[in-house]
Amino acid sequence: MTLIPPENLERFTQAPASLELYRITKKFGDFTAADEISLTVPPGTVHALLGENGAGKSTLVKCVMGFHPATSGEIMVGGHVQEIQHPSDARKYGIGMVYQHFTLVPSMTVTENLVLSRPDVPAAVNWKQETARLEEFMATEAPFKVPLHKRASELAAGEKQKTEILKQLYLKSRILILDEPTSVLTPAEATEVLALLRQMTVAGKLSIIIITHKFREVFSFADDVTVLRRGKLAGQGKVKELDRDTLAAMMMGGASEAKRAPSAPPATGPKPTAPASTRRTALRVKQLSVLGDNGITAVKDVSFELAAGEVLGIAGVAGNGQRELMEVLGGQRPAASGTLEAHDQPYRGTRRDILTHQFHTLPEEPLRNACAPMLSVAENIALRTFDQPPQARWKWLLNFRAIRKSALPLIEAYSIKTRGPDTPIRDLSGGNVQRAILARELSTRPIKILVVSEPCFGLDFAATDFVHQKITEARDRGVAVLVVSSDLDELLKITDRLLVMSGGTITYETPTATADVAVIGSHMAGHG
Amino acid sequence: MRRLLPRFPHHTAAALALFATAAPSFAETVMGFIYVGPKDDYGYNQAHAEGGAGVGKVPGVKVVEEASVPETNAVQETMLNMVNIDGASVLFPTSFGYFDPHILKVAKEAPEVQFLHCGGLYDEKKHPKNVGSYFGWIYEAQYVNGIVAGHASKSGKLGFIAAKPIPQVLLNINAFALGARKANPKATVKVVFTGDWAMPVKEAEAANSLIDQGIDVLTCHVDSPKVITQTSERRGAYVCGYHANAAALAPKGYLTGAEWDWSSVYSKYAKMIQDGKSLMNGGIPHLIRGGFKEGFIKMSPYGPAVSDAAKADADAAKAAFMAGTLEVFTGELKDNEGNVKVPAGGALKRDDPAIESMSWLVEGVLGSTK
Amino acid sequence: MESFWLVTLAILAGAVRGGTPFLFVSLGECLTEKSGKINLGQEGSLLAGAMTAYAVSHHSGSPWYGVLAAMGTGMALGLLFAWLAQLPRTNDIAVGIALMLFGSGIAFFFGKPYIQPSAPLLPGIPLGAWSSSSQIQAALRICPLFFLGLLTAFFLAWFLRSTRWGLQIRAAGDQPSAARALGISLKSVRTWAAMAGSGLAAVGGSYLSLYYPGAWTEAISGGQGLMAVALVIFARWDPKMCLVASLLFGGAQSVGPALQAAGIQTGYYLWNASPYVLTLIVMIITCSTKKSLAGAPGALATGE
Amino acid sequence: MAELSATSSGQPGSPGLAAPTPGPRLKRAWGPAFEAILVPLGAILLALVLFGLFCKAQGQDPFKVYASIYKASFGSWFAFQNTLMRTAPLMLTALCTALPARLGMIVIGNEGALVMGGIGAVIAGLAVPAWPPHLALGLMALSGMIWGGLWISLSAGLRQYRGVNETISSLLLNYISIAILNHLVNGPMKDPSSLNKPSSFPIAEEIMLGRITFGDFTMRVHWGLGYGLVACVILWFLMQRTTFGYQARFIGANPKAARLGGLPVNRTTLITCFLAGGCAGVAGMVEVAAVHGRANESLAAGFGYAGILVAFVARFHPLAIVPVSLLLGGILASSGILQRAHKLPDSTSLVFQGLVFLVILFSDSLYGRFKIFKP
Repeated sequence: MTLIPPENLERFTQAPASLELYRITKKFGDFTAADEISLTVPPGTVHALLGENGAGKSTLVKCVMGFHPATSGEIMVGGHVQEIQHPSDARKYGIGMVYQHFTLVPSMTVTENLVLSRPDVPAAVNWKQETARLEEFMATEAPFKVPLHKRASELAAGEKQKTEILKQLYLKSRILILDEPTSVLTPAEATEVLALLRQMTVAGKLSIIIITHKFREVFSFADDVTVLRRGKLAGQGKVKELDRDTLAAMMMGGASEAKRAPSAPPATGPKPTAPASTRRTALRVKQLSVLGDNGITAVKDVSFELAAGEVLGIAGVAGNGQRELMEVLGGQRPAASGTLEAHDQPYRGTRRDILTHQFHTLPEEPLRNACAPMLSVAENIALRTFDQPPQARWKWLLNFRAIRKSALPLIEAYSIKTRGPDTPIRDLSGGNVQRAILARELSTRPIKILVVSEPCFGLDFAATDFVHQKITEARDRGVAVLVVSSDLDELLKITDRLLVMSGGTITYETPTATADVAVIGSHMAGHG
Repeated sequence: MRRLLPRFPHHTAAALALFATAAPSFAETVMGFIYVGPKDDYGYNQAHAEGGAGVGKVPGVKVVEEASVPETNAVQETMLNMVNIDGASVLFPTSFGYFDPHILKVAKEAPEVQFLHCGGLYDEKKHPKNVGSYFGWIYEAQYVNGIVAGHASKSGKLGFIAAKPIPQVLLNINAFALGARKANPKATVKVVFTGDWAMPVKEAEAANSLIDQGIDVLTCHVDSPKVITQTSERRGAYVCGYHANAAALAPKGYLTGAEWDWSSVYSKYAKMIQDGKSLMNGGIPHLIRGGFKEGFIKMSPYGPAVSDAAKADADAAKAAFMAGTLEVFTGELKDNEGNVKVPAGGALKRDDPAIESMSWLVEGVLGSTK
Repeated sequence: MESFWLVTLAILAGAVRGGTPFLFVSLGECLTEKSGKINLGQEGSLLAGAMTAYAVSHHSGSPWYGVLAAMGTGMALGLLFAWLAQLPRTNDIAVGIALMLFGSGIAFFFGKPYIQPSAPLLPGIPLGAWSSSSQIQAALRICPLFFLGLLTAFFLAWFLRSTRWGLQIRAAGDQPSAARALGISLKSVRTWAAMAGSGLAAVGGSYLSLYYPGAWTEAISGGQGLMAVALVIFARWDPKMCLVASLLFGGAQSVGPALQAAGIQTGYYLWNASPYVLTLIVMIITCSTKKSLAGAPGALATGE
Repeated sequence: MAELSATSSGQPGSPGLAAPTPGPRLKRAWGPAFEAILVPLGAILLALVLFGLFCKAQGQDPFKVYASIYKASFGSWFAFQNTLMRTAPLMLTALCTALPARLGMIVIGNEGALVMGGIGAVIAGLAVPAWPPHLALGLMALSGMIWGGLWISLSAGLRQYRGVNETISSLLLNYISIAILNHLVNGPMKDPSSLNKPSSFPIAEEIMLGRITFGDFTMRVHWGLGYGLVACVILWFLMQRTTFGYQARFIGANPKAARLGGLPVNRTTLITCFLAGGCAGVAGMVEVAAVHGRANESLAAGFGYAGILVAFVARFHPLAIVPVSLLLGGILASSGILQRAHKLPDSTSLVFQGLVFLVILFSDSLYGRFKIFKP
C-alpha cells in the first residue's frame, strides 16, 4: 500500500513540471470572466498572479484545477497538452491548490483530513499504518509541524493554513497554486511559510502559482508575475525587471480616478489637534470576553475607549478575535462577560440603543452579515429607518412607496449598479452590495458612532478612496470611528490611533503618527 | 388460508344488475356502511364489513361503503354524500364515536333517512325519531370464552389485553373473568390497557409480558386481534378470539372466540325495511340488542386444545343463553376492591342500563379502571 | 434472586424485540444525515418495506426474499428522496414529509390484499434452548435480523471511520465545500447514502411485518420511522450509540405494558409519551445556542 | 421559499404599462408573476397526469375518476360546501407552518398545537357556559389561541434559547400533546357519561359556533371558514405590510443581519411562532366549538399534518394558502367517492396527496429555469 510508486516518487521529487496556459477563456453566459489569458510557469519557479478582486484570478485558477473547464484554450503540464475536466484530473497531473477558504473537514482529525485528500484513499484504511507513515512524513519531509491527532475545528487559523500546505506536499503535488495564502497568517508566519516554500522551489521540488494582492510578497517571493484586470491580461514579466509603480499601473489600468489613488493619500483632512483623552468618550469597552463558534473563548478581557472625532484602528491577523469582537459590537453575538458603554450609558445593542446613540456597524462580508439576501435593495437599505416616519406610519404600518423613494437617491449617490430598488440584493455583485450597505450605514444622520470592518474588501481603488474619504469626513464631523482591518496599510492611512489584536487580546497600542510597522508586526504575531 | 373478506364488488354488482333488469318494479334499497378504519383489519371493522357484504347479497339491497372515515366532520359529509349522491335511505355508521354529535346532527337534516348506529345509546326524549341503535351482548360470548379458558389454563392465570377502560371493554373483561372463575374458582385475569385501538407493537409487547408472568391463556379487546393471536401461538399460550374467527392464525392454541354475526343482523334490518317498516313509523324499534338467542353473536368452532369437559360446560352455558335462562352477572358479585356490586340473589340483567355503563372490574381481575 | 434475573432478562428481551426496528431506521437515518441531509421520509420507507417484505414473503414462501425486496423498495424511495432533495431550491425536510405521505400511501394501497393472508415469518434463533424455563427460552429467542442490525451498527461505525466511502460521506456532510474541493461528488455520495439509509429503514420495516409483531397492518409502525430522526440526535450521530438508543427506546415502548403487568395502572397515556419526552429532555440538556452539537454533521439543515 | 418574498416584495411598476412599448415592459412587470402562477399550475397538471396513470394501472378510467373527484368536490353547491368545510381547519393549521417558515423555521407541530388549542377552548367553554354566545366564543377562541400559541412558542423558545432544532421538537410535541389529551379525557377532564368514547364534558349548546348565515341564506359550513379567511388575510397583511412583518422577513432572510439592525430577533421569533401556534389552536377551537362540542381523541384527526402540506404547496404565502386549502379540501372531500363509486381503497387519497406534494416540491426547482419568464 504505497502512496505513490517509488519510481514515480523519484520522478516527482526530482523534476517538478512546468505549467503553461495558452489563451484560456472562460465565459459565464454572456460574461467573459477570463479572456484569452496565457502564462508560463517554468519548473522550479514561483509565479505571482496579481489583480484586484474580480479581476479573474480565481476563475483562471479554477480552470486549471478543473472546477469549471475553460471555454477555450489549452493547458500544458510538463509540455504536454492535458484535458482537465475535473479536480481529479488536476490531481492526476500533480497540480494542487491551497484555498483561501479552508478545505479541511472540521470534524475530522488532521490525520483523517490528510488521508482523505489522497487520490488513492484505500477502500479500507489501516489507521495504524497511515499514522505511522504520516508521523514519518512529519519527521522527515514536512517543513513545519501540525498536531496530527487534533480535529481540524480545534486548529488555529495559522495551523489550518499550514495543514493545507502540508496536505499538498503530502500529496506530492508538483505544481502548487496558493490563493492568498498569507491572509490568515501573522507577518512572521507568512514570511516563514513563504520562505520554506521558496526553498522547496529553489531545490527543484515545486513550481508555484501564488495569487496575491500584496506587492511585498510579489517582490520578495516570486520569479515572474502576471497581472489581470477585468478578466484580461494587463501585464506580465519577470519580477526583477519590474517596479512597484509599473505593477500598480498595470493593476489599475489607465482609468484616471484609479491612478489618483496611490499617489494622493485620501486622508487629507486635518488630523485632530486635541489629544484623544480630552474629548468625550463615545464608546467604552470594558473587560469584554466573547466565545467563538466552537465555544472556546475568542476574545479575552478586551478593554478600550473610543472618543468622538477619532478614528481608532484595530490591526491584527484575521482570526484573532476581531470578527467576534465586531459581532458583539453589532449586537450579533452575546458577550460572555464584560460591558459596553455608549456615551457613558450601558449599551445593549437593542434598536432603541442604536437609535439613541446613533451607533452604526458595518461588518465584513456584508451579504452574509448585514443583508437579507432575498429582500430587495430598497428593503435592505431601509433597515435603519423602516420604523420611522415617513417609512412607517404610526410606527407599525409600512409605506413601501416611501421606502423605495428614499432608496433611489442613495442608489444614485453611491452608484449602486442594480436593475432597480426592487431587485433582490443577492442579485447584485459583491462590490455593489458593499456600496448598498455603506449607503445604509453612512447616510443616516446624525451618526455618532461608526464601527466598520474590512470596509474596502472587494472595492476598486476609486471606491476605496471614496470610502476612506467618507470615514475621514465622518471623523471630522465628530463621529467616533472604529476600523477593524487586516490591511495594515489601510489602517496606517486613515486612523489616528492603533490597537493590535492577537490571540483575542489587545496586545499593543500606539498613535498612528508614531507607529513603527515592525513593532506592530511583531505584536500581531503575538510576540510582544 | 381462508379469505375472510369476500371480494364482493364485481359479482354482486353484476348479480344486482341482472336482478334489476329482471324485476324493474322492485324498489332498490340503498344501504350505506361507514367504517372508522380499514375494512380488512381482522377485527371490528372487518366484522361489520362482512355484515355489509352479507346484506349486499339480499335481493333489492344495494350497499355503498366507505372505510377509514374519521370521527370528525368527515363522517357527516360522508353520510350526506351517501344520502344525496348515492341515494341511500338507510345508513349504518358503525363506529361508536360517530353518534354524538355527527349522526344526531345529520339525522335532523335528513329526516327521511334512517340512521342505525352500532352501540349508541338511543334516548327517546333527546334524539331524533329517525335514529336507532343496535348492539350485541357479546359479553355473553366472552363468558363462554372465559369458561373454555378457565378449563384450559394450567396456572389459573389468564390475561386480557384491552385498548381502553371503557364500559364495553370492562363488560367483556368481567364476563371473561366470571366465566373463567366458573370453571376454575381460583382463576385470575390480569388486564393490560394499551391506550389505543390499534398499536400492534404494544399489543405484542403486552402479550409477551403477560406470558412471561406465567399467564397461559389470553384474550383481548382491541381493533385487530391478529397480532395477539399470533404472538400467543408462537409463545405456546392459548388464545380466545374476539370480533372474528382467527383460528387460522393459531391452529394449535386457538380455543374458541367471541364473534359478531352482523350479517344476520343487517339482513334482518333489510327484511324489516323491505316490509315497509321503519324507525319513523314505529315498525322498527329504536333500540335493538341481542345475544346468542337473537343471533347477534356466535362462537368460533372449538380448537384442538379444548377438553371435553370444557366443551360440555361451554355448550351448556351457550344453550342456557339461547334459552334465555342464564345471566352473566348474578349475585353476589364484588368488584376487585371488595365492594358489593350485585347483591346476593340479585342480577344485572342484560337489558339493564347499568350493563352499558359498567365502570368496575369484578373480583378476580387484576387491574384498575383508572 | 432468580426472579430478579428473570425480570431483568425480560426487560432486556423486550428492549431487543422492540428496539430492532428502531436500530435499523436510526442507523439508516444516521448514515443519511452523515452525508448532510435529513430524511423525514424514513416512516414511508419503513411502511413500504414492511408491506413489501410481507407480500414477497407471502408469494415466494421465503421471508428472506421479503427482506431483500424490502431493501430494494427502501432504496428506490431513497433514490427518489436523494434526487428531489438535491434539486435547487428544494428542502430536504419538506421532501421527507412528502415521501412519508407517499410511501405510506403506496404501502397502504398495495398492502390491502396482504392484510389477511399469512406469510412465512422469519425464524427466531433459539439461544435459550438449553433452559427448561419457557420465559428464558422466549426471551432468548432472537431474530437473526437483530444480529444483522448489531453487525450493521459496528460495521457502520467502522465504515464511517475507516473506509474511503465513509470518509467521503462524512466530508460531504460536514463541509460540502471541502468535499467539493477534494473532488468528491456530493450528489453521488448523498444519493448512495440516502439509498442505503432508506434501504436500512425498510429492513427495519420487514422486521416489523416478518418477525415482531409479525403481521402486516396499517398501524404496524406507530411513528417509529419518524422517531428515527430524534433517535439519531439522541445517539449523537454515532452508530454504536444508535444501538444503545434503540434498545432504550425499544425498552421504553414496553415500559407501559410491563408496568401495568406489574400492577402499576395509572397514567399509561402519559407513559406512552415517555420516549418523546425523554428525547426532548435530552435535546434540551445537550443542545446549546452557543455551539452546535458534538458529532452533528455541519451541513445539516443549512440547505447546502 | 426564497422566491416567495422576492416576488411578493417586487411590486410591478404599474405606471409604465400605458407606455407605447408594452412588450418588454409587460414581461418585466409580469414575468415573475406569470412564473409564480404557471409553474405551480403546471406541477398540478403533472401530478394529475401521474395520478391518472396510476389509476389507469389499477384498471380505472382516469377521466371518470377525475369526473368523480370534480363531482364530489366542486361539482355542485352541496359538494362545494363539503370542500369548504374541509378548508377551514386546513387554512388555520397551514398558517402554523407558513408563518415560522418566513423566519426560516420549519415547524411541523401543527397537530399538537391544534390539540392543545382544542383543550384550551374546552376549558374556557366549560368555565363560562352562561355567557352570551359571542363573548363565550371569543373567550374560547382566545384560550385556544393562547394554548396553541404557547405550545409552538415552546418549540421556538427551545430553539432560540437552547438551540434545539424546532422541526424535531415540534414533532415530539405532537406526540406529547396527544398523550396529554388522552390523559385528560380519560382522567381529570372525563365526563362519566361519555361511556365508550372518553371525552371531556360538553360545552353548552348555546355557545357552539354556528353555521354561516346571511339573512335567509344559510350554508352548512360553519363560521370556522370565516375565522380561517380572516386569519389568512390579517397575517398576510401583518407579514407584508407592517413593520413587524418587515422585521420577521428580515430575520428570516438573515438573523445575523437582523441583529445588526437591533431587531428583536428572539421576541419576533416568539411572537410569530405564538401567532402561528395560535392559528392552529384556533383550528382546534373551531373543531371543538363547531363540530365536536367537547374534547376527545377525534381532535387529532390529521388536519395538522395536512396543514403542513398546504403550507409547503402554498410556498408559505398566507394568501396562497386560501386556494391551496380549497384544493386539498376538494381532494379530501372526494376521497369518499373514490371508494364508493370506483371501489378504490381508502389509501388512494393518500397516494394522490403524496404525489401532488412531491411534484410541487419538484416544481420548486424549476423557478428561474425558463428564460421566457426572465424580466
